[in-house]
Amino acid sequence: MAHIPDGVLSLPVLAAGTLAGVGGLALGIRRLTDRDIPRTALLAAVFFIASSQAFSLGPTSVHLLLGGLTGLVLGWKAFPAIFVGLLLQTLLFGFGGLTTLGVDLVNMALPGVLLAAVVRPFIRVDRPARSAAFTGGAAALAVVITAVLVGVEIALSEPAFAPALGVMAAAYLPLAGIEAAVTAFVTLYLLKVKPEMIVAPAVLGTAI
Amino acid sequence: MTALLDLSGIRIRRSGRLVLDQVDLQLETGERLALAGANGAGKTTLLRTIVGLETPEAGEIIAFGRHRHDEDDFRDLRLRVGFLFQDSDDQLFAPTVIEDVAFGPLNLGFTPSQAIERAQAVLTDLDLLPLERRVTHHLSGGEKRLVALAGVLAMDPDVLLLDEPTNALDEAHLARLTTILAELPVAMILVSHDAHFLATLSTRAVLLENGRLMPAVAHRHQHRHDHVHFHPIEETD
Amino acid sequence: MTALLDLSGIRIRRSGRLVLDQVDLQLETGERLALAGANGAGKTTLLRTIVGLETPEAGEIIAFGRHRHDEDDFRDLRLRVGFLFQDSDDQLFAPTVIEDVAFGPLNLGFTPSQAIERAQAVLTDLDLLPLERRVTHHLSGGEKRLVALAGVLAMDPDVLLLDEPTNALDEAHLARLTTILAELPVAMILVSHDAHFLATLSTRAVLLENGRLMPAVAHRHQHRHDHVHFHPIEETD
Amino acid sequence: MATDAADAAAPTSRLDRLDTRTRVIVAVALVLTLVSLRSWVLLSAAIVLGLLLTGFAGIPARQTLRRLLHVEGFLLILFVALPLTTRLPPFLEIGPLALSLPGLERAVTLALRITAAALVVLPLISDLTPIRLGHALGRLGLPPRLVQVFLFSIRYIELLRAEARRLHDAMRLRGFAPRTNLHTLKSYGHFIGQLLVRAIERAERVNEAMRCRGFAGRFPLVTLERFGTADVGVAGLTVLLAAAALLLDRL
Ligand SMILES: Nc1ncnc2c1ncn2[C@@H]1O[C@H](COP(=O)(O)OP(=O)(O)OP(=O)(O)O)[C@@H](O)[C@H]1O
Ligand SMILES: Nc1ncnc2c1ncn2[C@@H]1O[C@H](COP(=O)(O)OP(=O)(O)OP(=O)(O)O)[C@@H](O)[C@H]1O
Ligand SMILES: [Mg+2]
Ligand SMILES: [Mg+2]
Repeated sequence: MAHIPDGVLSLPVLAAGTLAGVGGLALGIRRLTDRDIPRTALLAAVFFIASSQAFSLGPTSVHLLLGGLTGLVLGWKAFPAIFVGLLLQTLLFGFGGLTTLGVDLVNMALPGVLLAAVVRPFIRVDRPARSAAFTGGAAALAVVITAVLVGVEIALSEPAFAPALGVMAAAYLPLAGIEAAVTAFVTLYLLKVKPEMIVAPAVLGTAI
Repeated sequence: MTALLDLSGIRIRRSGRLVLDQVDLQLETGERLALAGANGAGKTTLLRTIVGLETPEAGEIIAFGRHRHDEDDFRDLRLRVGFLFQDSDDQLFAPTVIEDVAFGPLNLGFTPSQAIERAQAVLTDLDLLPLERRVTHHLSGGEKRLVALAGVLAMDPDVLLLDEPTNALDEAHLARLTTILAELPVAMILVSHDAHFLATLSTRAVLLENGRLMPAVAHRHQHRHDHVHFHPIEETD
Repeated sequence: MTALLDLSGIRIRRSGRLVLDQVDLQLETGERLALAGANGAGKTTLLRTIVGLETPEAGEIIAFGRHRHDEDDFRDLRLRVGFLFQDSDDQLFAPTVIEDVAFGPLNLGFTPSQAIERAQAVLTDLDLLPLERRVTHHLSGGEKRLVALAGVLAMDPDVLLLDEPTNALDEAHLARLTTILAELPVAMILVSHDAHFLATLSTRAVLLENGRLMPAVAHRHQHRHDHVHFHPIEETD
Repeated sequence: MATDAADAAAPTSRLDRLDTRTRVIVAVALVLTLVSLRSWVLLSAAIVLGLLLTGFAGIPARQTLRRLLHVEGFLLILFVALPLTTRLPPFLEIGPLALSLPGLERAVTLALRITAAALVVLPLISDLTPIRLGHALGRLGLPPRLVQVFLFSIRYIELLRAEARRLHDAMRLRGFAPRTNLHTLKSYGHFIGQLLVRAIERAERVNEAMRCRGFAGRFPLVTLERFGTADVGVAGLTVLLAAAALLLDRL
């Protein structure tokens, strides 16, 4: 549901979103070295596969967004990764639109990147439970913010929709819970097996 | 006494090519069956079929006296048949050794503390207790192989399917594995390209060729042969 | 005549542990060097260092008469040094066998049709032409191994680094590989846990132990030993 | 040799004669035009045009339908909620619910617009293979690193799926069956974590293997595509269509 199709958003919203998306992409690409390419491409693939595998939740079906996790592992490089994932989804599944790519990118990448930056200093190898609580919380909050962004963009394009959006946002809450649990367990796993994937280098240095 | 496993008329196609054709196979209690065959003969495919990971076009699988057709039947079967994969990396997925070995018992319905106890018992048997807290991902190739075996044994299977258990093992690990397997009172099917390993352990042999399974014997040429070790030059006599 | 490869004082740390310490290694033209060592001794790590996939903490690498420091140096080196990975799944990535084998020649600047021709020639040499159109990730373990080797040989390297080339190979393929390697006029480093294979092919041996490399000899125990084959029962005398 | 399993399986469309860049740009231009239209007549005309284009490109009806269903799914929630809850003057009141006429009107406009956009975009890009699109993106001037990420991720998707399949097999073989308990959640956490770690390491090793065979870090972006007369024609036509539609809409 987080993918907005072509034709919903108004031109000013599209323009603003695209601009922000391009900005994020530029920041991400600037940080992308040759060595980062496999990892970034792989998370793009993870993002793509996660979103193509819907699982049923009560009467509806949802799929993981993984914005928080992607942001944790990649930082600003989450922008190029998610951009590629979105492009593939549009191409292969027809999820989302072509003109809305920039907007969708901001919706899904920005919350994760910012929240990951906030919680990253608190992730420590020697405090796994606390770290998992932080990342899980960040992942859940990222989903909620994504939902809010989608809602605001639609409301700005078509004010008549504004009241309907509360209903939509509520639909995201269960997903936020699932993402929190999954991200927390993945954090526990990575802290044991490959902490350098999510721990800031400085923190890692002091913890080991 | 009926056979533990009884496959008849199995035919399997993989991406269009007929890999197994009219394969019959029985495994009796206490048997250690060597499954020989060239690369690509279909040995892995046959093991996968037994646990229901491949669906035959034709044929019957009877295990522990029951016909096995659908996923439910095989789910039950897998609780009694342990499968060691050709690649251990595919098999280990919990972060630490003890968690990985306890995974099977947890699925069998053990409580967490019972599962840990069971896992520790198996690790002790295999002399692997020192690895208990290690991260599975950082083990060497040989250690991974043995831990994967522990994970399979922790489920206390009635039948073991071992797909090239000796791959990538150094000589010390190989000797250790051979001893462990020789002492296990469990029926097993052994796949390996190490004919010597097979001949040492197996009580019966079959050969897979052109999609057909036939009885085989280990044919031994008694002749002079070197047994080779590498020693640092200093140590050499 | 200088050595093709000349490593001196190499020290490597992996996830904090010192894996190689003060390692010196020379490889001369025409040599086939056996690199022995237990699981986890650091054999793979040493090969990876030669082609610049690991960065040593200390030490010098000279290859083909030139110092090799940065990625550019090693890019050039890799065009002349063929590396067969321990795990073929890491090495095969093109969708079909022929495309995979032609990948190296294309990177060497061959035109597509020349590259295909070269790939076919190598596949023919290895008796693998029937696999030409097959999808690489649908091959059996042993088939993957041979195709990966074809991909390396297609680049016509001056030095071959073979990390456990015999893994998962059946007896026929093993014999074939031994013959092919024996006939190749290329210097090579051979890693394998099959001491017999190493002793048959190598002209010199080194042993890796406790992070140190030392000269070694194949120590042969002359004693009676069985050579085991599996035959269908019908064919047996 | 830029072929790929995905490429080989791709159906050929009659739009193949066009440069991929033209197709992408025309699609974007047409959608942007549609977003600016308000007239139901023009939007309906666009739907007809989209249907014609879909037919011309030879896209199977089932695929079209599936695509539309997905897009309309998005609309459904809005559609149900919108006319009921909007604060515009009511049209019909049923108990606490007030159905509003302008709300309904806007919903219809939006439905037409989304449908038209989907139908126009579908024939233009849906049959492009990822590899082709990657090459077109490179030629459109996207940063080379981004194009590399795109091309690599196409390769990794299959790799990742295979790893996931093997891991899942391994879990099933040890008697795992999903239930609603902590063990299940934890196992899934381990599954995803292991998949990530394994896949990242695998991806790095694959990349190393490629470098060992002389790969210099760049896929050669060879293509036989040219910006030809057909492209000029289509581009011109698009501009005319868009201008005419925008003009008529303002009348
Ligand atoms: N995933 C797959 N999809 C399609 N075909 C496959 C797949 N895996 C294997 N095959 C084919 O099935 C046949 C049997 O393969 P299998 O892996 O069972 O052989 P094997 O006897 O185990 O060989 P090896 O000793 O090399 O491991 C081979 O021809 C192989 O190419
Ligand atoms: N990716 C890695 N990250 C961190 N440590 C590693 C990694 N790979 C291997 N090691 C460690 O480096 C050491 C040497 O490993 P290496 O793979 O070189 O051994 P090897 O001699 O090739 O063993 P084998 O015969 O089992 O293949 C081992 O202790 C291993 O645990
Ligand atoms: Mg096999
Ligand atoms: Mg090794």
